[in-house]
Amino acid sequence: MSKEERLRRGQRITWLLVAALLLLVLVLENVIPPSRMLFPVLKKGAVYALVVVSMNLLNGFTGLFSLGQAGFMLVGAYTYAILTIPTALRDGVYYLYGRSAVHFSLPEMYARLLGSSGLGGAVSLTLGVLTALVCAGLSSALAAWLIGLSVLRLRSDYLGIATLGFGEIIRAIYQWDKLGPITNGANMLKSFPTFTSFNIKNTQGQIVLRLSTLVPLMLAGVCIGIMLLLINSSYGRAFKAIREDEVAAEAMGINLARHKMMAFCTSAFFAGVGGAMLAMYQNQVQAKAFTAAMTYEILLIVVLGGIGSVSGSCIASFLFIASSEWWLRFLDNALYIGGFKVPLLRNGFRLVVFSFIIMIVVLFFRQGLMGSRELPELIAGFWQRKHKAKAGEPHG
Amino acid sequence: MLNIENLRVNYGGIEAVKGISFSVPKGEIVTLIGANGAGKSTTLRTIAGLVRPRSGTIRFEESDITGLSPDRIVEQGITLVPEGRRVFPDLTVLENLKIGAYLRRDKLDEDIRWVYDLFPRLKERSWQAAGTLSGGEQQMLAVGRALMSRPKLMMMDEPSLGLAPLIVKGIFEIIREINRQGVTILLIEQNANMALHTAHTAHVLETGRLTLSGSGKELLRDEEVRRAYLG
Amino acid sequence: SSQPTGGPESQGSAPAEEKVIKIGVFEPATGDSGAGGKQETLGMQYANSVTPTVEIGGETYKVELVYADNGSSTDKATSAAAELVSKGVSVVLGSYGSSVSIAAGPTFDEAGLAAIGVTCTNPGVTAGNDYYFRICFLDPFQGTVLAHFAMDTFGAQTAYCLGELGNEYDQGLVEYFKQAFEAAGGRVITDSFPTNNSDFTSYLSKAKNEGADVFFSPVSIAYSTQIVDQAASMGVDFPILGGDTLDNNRVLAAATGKNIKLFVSTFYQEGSEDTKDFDEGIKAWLESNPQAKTDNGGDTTIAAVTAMGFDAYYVALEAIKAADSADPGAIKAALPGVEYTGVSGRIVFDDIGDAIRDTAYIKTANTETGAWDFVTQQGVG
Amino acid sequence: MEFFLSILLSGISVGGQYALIAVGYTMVYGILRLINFAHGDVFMVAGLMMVYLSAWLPLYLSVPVVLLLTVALGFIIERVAYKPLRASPRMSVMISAIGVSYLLQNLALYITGGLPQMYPRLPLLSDSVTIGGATTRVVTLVTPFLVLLLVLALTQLIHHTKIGMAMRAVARDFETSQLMGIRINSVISVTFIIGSFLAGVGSMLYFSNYATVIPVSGSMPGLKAFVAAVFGGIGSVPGAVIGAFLIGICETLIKGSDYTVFSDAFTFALLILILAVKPTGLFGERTAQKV
Amino acid sequence: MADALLRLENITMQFGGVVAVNNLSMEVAEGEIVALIGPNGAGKTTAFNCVTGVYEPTNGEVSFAGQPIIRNHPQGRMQRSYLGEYAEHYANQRVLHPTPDHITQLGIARTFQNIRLFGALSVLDNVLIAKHMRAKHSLFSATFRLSAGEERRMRKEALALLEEQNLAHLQDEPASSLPYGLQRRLEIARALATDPRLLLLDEPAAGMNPQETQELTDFIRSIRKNYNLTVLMIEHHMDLVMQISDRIYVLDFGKLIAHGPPEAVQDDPRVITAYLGAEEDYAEY
Ligand SMILES: Nc1ncnc2c1ncn2[C@@H]1O[C@H](COP(=O)(O)OP(=O)(O)OP(=O)(O)O)[C@@H](O)[C@H]1O
Ligand SMILES: Nc1ncnc2c1ncn2[C@@H]1O[C@H](COP(=O)(O)OP(=O)(O)OP(=O)(O)O)[C@@H](O)[C@H]1O
Ligand SMILES: [Mg+2]
Ligand SMILES: [Mg+2]
Repeated sequence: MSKEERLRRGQRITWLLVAALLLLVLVLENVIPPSRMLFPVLKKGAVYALVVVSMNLLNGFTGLFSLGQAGFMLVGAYTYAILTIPTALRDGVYYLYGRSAVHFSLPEMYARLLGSSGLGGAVSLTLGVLTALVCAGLSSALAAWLIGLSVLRLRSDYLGIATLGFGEIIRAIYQWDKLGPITNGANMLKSFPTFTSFNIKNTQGQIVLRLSTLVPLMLAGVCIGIMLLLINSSYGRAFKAIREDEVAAEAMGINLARHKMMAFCTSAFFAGVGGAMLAMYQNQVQAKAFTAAMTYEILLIVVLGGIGSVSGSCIASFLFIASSEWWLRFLDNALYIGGFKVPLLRNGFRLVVFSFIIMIVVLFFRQGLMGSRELPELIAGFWQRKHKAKAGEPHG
Repeated sequence: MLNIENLRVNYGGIEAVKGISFSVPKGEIVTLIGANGAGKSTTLRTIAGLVRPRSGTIRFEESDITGLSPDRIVEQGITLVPEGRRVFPDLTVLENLKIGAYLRRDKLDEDIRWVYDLFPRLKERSWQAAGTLSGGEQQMLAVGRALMSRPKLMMMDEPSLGLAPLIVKGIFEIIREINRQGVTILLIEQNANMALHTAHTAHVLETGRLTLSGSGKELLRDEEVRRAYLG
Repeated sequence: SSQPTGGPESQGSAPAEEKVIKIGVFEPATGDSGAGGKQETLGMQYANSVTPTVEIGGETYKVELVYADNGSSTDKATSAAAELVSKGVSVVLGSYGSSVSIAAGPTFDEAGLAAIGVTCTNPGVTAGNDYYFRICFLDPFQGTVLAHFAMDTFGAQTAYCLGELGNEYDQGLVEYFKQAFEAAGGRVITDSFPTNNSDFTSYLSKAKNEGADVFFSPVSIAYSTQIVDQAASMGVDFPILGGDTLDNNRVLAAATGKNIKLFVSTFYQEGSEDTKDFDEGIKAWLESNPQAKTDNGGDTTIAAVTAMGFDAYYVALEAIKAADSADPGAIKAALPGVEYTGVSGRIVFDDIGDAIRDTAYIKTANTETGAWDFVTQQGVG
Repeated sequence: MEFFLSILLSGISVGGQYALIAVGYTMVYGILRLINFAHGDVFMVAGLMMVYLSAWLPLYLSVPVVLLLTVALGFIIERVAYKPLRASPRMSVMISAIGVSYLLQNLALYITGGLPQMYPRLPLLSDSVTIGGATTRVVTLVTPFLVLLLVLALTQLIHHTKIGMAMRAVARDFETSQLMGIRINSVISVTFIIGSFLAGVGSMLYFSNYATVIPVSGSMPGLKAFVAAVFGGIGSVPGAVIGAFLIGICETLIKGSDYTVFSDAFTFALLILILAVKPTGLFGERTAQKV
Repeated sequence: MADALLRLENITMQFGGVVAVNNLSMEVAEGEIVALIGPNGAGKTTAFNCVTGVYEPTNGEVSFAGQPIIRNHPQGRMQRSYLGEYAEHYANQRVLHPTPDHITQLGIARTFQNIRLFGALSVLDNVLIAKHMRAKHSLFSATFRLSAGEERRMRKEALALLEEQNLAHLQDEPASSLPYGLQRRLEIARALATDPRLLLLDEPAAGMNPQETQELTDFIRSIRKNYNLTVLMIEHHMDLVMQISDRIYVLDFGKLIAHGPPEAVQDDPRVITAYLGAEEDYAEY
C-alpha cells in the first residue's frame, strides 16, 4: 500500500470517527441527564476548537503573528447578539439607554415569512441564527480588512502587538456609551437565542429531542471543515509559503499583501463566528470579557495542540476546557479522606495545578500534542506499523 | 595536536558521521574533502562543540574535549569559521572583529590593522552593519573574525565559498601565511584542487566514512580522487 | 436503619445511609470580587455550622454546601453554574456581584433550579427570570437612598460618579443615583474606568476640578481601597460615597489613619442589640477558624454581606422545609411564600422574586478607631 | 492650571513606572526575541513579597531582601522555563512565558486568597507634597530622575562594554556567539537579572503610589510597559523610556478628559500610528536583511 | 539590439553613501545565456534585486520584452544626496515600482545566492507553490474544490517537472533535508515552474565541487533548450561561466568595466587585475 493510499485510509477513518462521535453525543445527550458537566464542556470545547483553529490558520499556517483574536470574537459576538435579541425583550436589555436603536430581530423576520410556531418557527429560528452567524463572521472579517490595511505590512512581534492593540481599541469602541443604543455600552447583551433554543419541544413545552450540544459541535465542525479545505488548497499552500519565507514566496509570484489579507480576513471570519457561538454558550455577552488574556489563552491552546496542526488544535481545545472547567475542579474544595484533611486543597488550587500542567506540557512536549502532524497521518502511521508487524519483514 | 577517534554523530535518526578517526598534527594544514552531505561540516561542528557526538572521543593537546560546550572549546584555542558566514548582522564590521577576540584581554589594534590589510574591502566598510555586506564581503569578515582570536587550531568550513577567483587565491595565501605563523589548520573545501595543493595531509570523506587519506600531493595524483572531486 | 445523632464533628465517619441535601454556593472566590464573595460565603458557612441539618418528611438531612467559583467574570459564570447543576444541588445561593448572577441566570433557569441572590442588587438579576430570587434591596432603592443622603447631609449640588466599565453593579447604581440626584435638582458627572485600572488620581483631580461636592464610587473592593488611598494622598476635601461593596474591612483599613471622609450604604449594622447573638457567635467562630479569619481579611469585623449570607442560608432552609422535599422544583415553588426574619431584617418576596425592603443603613469609616460608625438609617421617603 | 499640573504630575509618575518595567522587556526582547509576558508578574510578585516581608522585617532590611529575591526569581524563571527551550520555535518560548505568567498570578491568587494586600508605607516615598497647589507623593517627583539615572547607566553598559557587545551578539545568533567564546547562558542570565532588578525597583515606586497589590496588578502595567517598549522600538533602551513617558502622560490626560473609555485604547492607537509611519518603532532599527 | 528581452538603463542603487550599482546599462537578448561577474561586493546581487523588485533602484529604468517595468529617479531626501548620474533623465516620467510577485508574473524568475526554499514543505509543494500564481482559481473556488481540474493540472505539471530534474522520487521529502546540490536543483525547478521567459541565477554553483559544477553546466544548457529560456546568471566559477555564456558583463564597484564574448573578457587586462588575477597564478592549481 502506498503512502498516499494509507493517508487516504487514515482520512476516511478520521471522518468515520468524527461522525461516530457526533452520533454518540446525540445519543448521550438524550439518554443521560442533561445536567452532566460533560455537556457544557463539549459545547465550550466546540466553540474554542473553532476559535483556536482560526487562530492557527493565521499563526500556524500563514506565519502571521496576530493577537487580535479576542477583538474579532467580540465583533462577531456583538453582531450576533444585536441581530437576534427578540424585539420584545430589547427594552429590558438596554434599560440604561432607554431603548435599542435596532428595531428588528433576524429570527422574527424569518418568522414573519414562515410563521412563528411549529415547524415554521423552528425553521425561522434556524435560518435567523445561521444568517446572524454569517453576519457575525462577515462583520469581523470587515473589521479585519480595515485593520489589515494598516498593520499587515508590519513584521512579527510588531504585528502581534499592533493587532493586540486593535483588539483593545475594538473593545473600547464597543464599550463607548455614545454607542449605547446599539451596543448597550459596556453592559451585558442577553436574551438572544442560545444553543438550548435548538432543543425540540412538543406543544406542552416538554423537550422531546435535545440538540443543544450537537448543534455547536456541528457548527464548529462545518467551519473547521471549511478551514481544512482551505488549508489543503492551493491558497493554503501559498499561505504556508509565506510562513516559510516571505521573500521567496514573493519571488514565486505570490502577492504578499493580498494573500496575507485573505488569511487575516478568513481567520477573522471564523473567529467572529466563534465569538457569536461563545455568546450563545454563555447566554450573554459583554465586551469586558474579550481581553488580551483571552487571546493568550487561545494562543496557548494553539501551541499546546501543535502549531500548524488542525486536529491538534481541536484535541487540545477539548482537553484544555475539560481540565480547566471540569476535571480539576475538585482541587478547589477541601477534601476529607476519613478524618484527614488533604493539605493544600482550597480555593484557587485548581488554577495553580492547571498552570503547572501547562508548564509541564510546554517544557516537555516541545512540539505540542501533535507537532505539525494531523490525525489522519497518525492513523496512517499506525496502520503502517501494524501492517509491517504483520508482514514480519524488516524494513530496508 | 587534535586526535579524533571513532567519532559518530547522529541527527535525529540519521547517522551523519559513521565512526571516523584521524588526527591533526601540530603546525600542519589538514584538509577534508568529500561530496555534498558527506558529513564534513558535521565533523567540524562536533569538534567545535556545537553538536554532541553519539560516541567517540576528541582530544586536543592531551586533554579530552568531547562534549564540552563551544565556549569552553574556544577557550582551549580552537576556532571555527562556520559554514555560511554567520556574521552578526546588527553589529558593525569593526564590532564583529572585536567580538572575534572576545576572550582576549590584550590590545587588539594591531590585529585589526592586520585583518584590514588582508582584506582592504573590510576597512572601507568598517562602520557598516555586517548584515548588509555582500556575500563575499561577509565571507571575508568571517575569516577575519576568526583570525582575531589568535587560535592554536583554526577550522575553516569552505572559506572560499562565493568569493571571486582573485580573493580565493588570496584566501589560500592567507591560510598558508597564518600556518607559517604557527597556527594549525583544519580545512574543508569544495575547491579540492586548491585545497590539495595547500594541505600537508588530506582525508576523503564519503557518506560519513573516511575512505582515503594521504598527503595532498598523493591524493592529487589519485585516479579516483581526480575523477570524483577534481572534475 | 438508625439515624446518626452526632453533630458536625462526626462528619468524616458518618454512615453511608445519612441523607444529604446539597445547597450550591455560587460565589466568586477569585477575581475582582473574590474578597466580597468570600465574605458572603462566610455567612453561609457560619450558618451551616450553626444549623447543619434540616428536617424533610420527618427525616433529618445533613446540609452540605457545594461551592463553585465563578471567578467574578461573566465568561466563567456559565461553567461554574453548570458545575453546580451537575453536582445535583437543590437550591443555589449567590452571587456577590450582579453581572455573574445575570450571566448564570439562564443556566439555573434551564435546569429548573432556584437561585437566591444574596447581595446582587441589580434589577436585571431577577427581571425576566422566574428562578432567581433575592433577599437584598435593589439598586434603584440604594441609589436613591444615597442620592438623598448626599443632598440631605452634605447639601451636595454636584456629584461625581465613577464606576468600572462594564460592571452591571457599578453602572446600575450610578445610573439610579444619577436619576435621583438630578430629579432633586443636582448636577451629576459620570465617568468610568477600565478594568484593572490602578491610577485614579486623574479621576479624583477631575472631580476636584469640576467642583464636586461628593464623590460617588460604588466599585469593588480592590478599586475602592485604591481610590480611598489616593484620595487621601491628594488631600481631597469631598466625601466619598459608596454602595454595599465598600462595607469591607480592607476599605476600612485603607481609610484608617488618613484624612478622608468615607460613607457607605449597607444591609446590616454590627453591634445592634437585636443581633448581639449573631455578632458574638460569628466572631467566636472566626477566631476559632483561621482560614475563615483570613478569608474575612484577617480580622473579625463583620461585613454586611456576611450577615446577608447568613440570612440567605436560613431562607433556603425555610424554603426546603416549606417544600418538604429536596426536589429543586418543589423548593422553587415554595420560595415565593417564604417569610423569614433574619439578622438583616424581615425578608418577604414580591412577585418578581425580590425582597421587599425599605431601609438601608449608612455607615462612615472612623479613621481613628478603624471601625465603622453608624450614621443613620435612611429610607426613600 | 492646578488641574492640569496634577494630571501632568501623575502622568510623569505613571510614565516613570512603566519605563522601569519597559526597560526589562526591551532588554530581554533584544536578546532572546522573547516577549517576556511574565515580566509584569515578576513586578507584581515583588510587590507581594514586600507586603509579606515587611510584616516581619524592618524596612531597611526588607527593601534589599525584596530586590534580591526579585532578581533571584527572574533568574530562576529564565533557567527553568526559557533555557530548556533555547532550540525550540520562538512561539514555544513565548507560550512558556505566558505559562509562567499564569502560574505566578495563580500562585499569588492562591496565597493571597484573592484579597487585595496593603503595601507598606515606605517612609519619604509615600509622603505627600504640594507643588503649585497640586498635591502628590514624593515618589512622583523622584521617579523620573531615578529612571533617567538608571537608563544612562544601562545604555553605557550596552554600547560601551564587552558584556554589552556580547548581549547584542547573542541577540542574533546563539551558535556563532558560542563560537566566539561567549557564555550565552551567563549573558542571558545577566540580562534577566538586570531586568528583574529594575522591575523590583519599579514595583516599589509603583506600589508606594497605588497602595494595594492584587494578583493581576502586574498585567496592565506589564502590557502598557510592553507597548512602551514597542513604541520606542524594541531593543532600544532610550526608546522604551521615551515611549513609557509618552504613554503615561497621554493616558492620564485622556483619563482627565471626557473619553476615559478610550484611555487604554488611545495608548494602542498611538502605537499603531507610530508603527504605520515607522514600522519598527521610534528608535528601532530595521534589522539588516539582505536577499 | 532592438529585440532585447531584458534591458537595464542607467540603473543606480545607492544605500546611504554606498553606491552599490552605479549607472549600469546592459541588455540580454532572447535565448541568450549571459553571465554577470565581478569582484565581491561589486553589486551583482544588488543588480538582480533591482530587476526583481526586491529593491527600488535609486535611478534608472528596466524594460522587459520592450515594456518598461521599473522606473525611478531620486526623490525627496535622496535627491540631495544622490551620487550617481542621469538623475534628471527619468525625472518627468511616470515612476514604476512593481512588487516582486508582479515581476514574476511578467515572466522573470530567480534563484537566490543563499538558498531560500520553503524548508519545511515537501519538494512537491515547493513546486506547486510556484504554480499557484498562474492557476485560474479564486479563494472560494479553490477552497470548495470548484476548480479541482486546475489543481489536477498543476499537480501533473509539477510532477512532470520533478521527473525531468530527477527529483520525483523525493517528492514527499521536506525540502530542507535534501543535500545542498539537490536543493540548488530544486530551487531552479521551482523557478521554472513559474513559467518564466527569463531566468536569473545567483551563484548557482556555489558550494559545489568541480564535478557537480560540470553537471550543473549541462543542466543549464538543457533547460535553455527545453524551455526556450533566456538565462542571466551571476557566478564565480570561471569554468562554468566560460563554457556556457554567450556574453559576459563585468562589474566592479558597481560600474560596468567590460563586456563581450567570453574570450575577449577573459583577456581584458582590467578584468584580470580586478577579478581574475594573473593568468600564471591561475594555472598553478
Ligand atoms: N541539522 C541537521 N538535521 C538533520 N540532518 C542534518 C543536519 N545537518 C546536516 N544533516 C545531514 O547530515 C549529513 C551530513 O551533512 P554535512 O553538513 O556535515 O555535510 P557536508 O559534508 O558538510 O556537505 P556540504 O558540502 O553540502 O556542506 C547530510 O546528509 C545532511 O543532510
Ligand atoms: N541593504 C544594503 N544596505 C547597505 N549596503 C548594501 C546593502 N545591500 C548591499 N549593500 C552593499 O552593496 C555592495 C554590493 O553588494 P552585492 O550583494 O550586490 O555584491 P555582489 O556583487 O553580489 O557580491 P558577492 O559576489 O560577494 O555576492 C556591497 O558592498 C554591500 O555592502
Ligand atoms: Mg558543509
Ligand atoms: Mg552576491
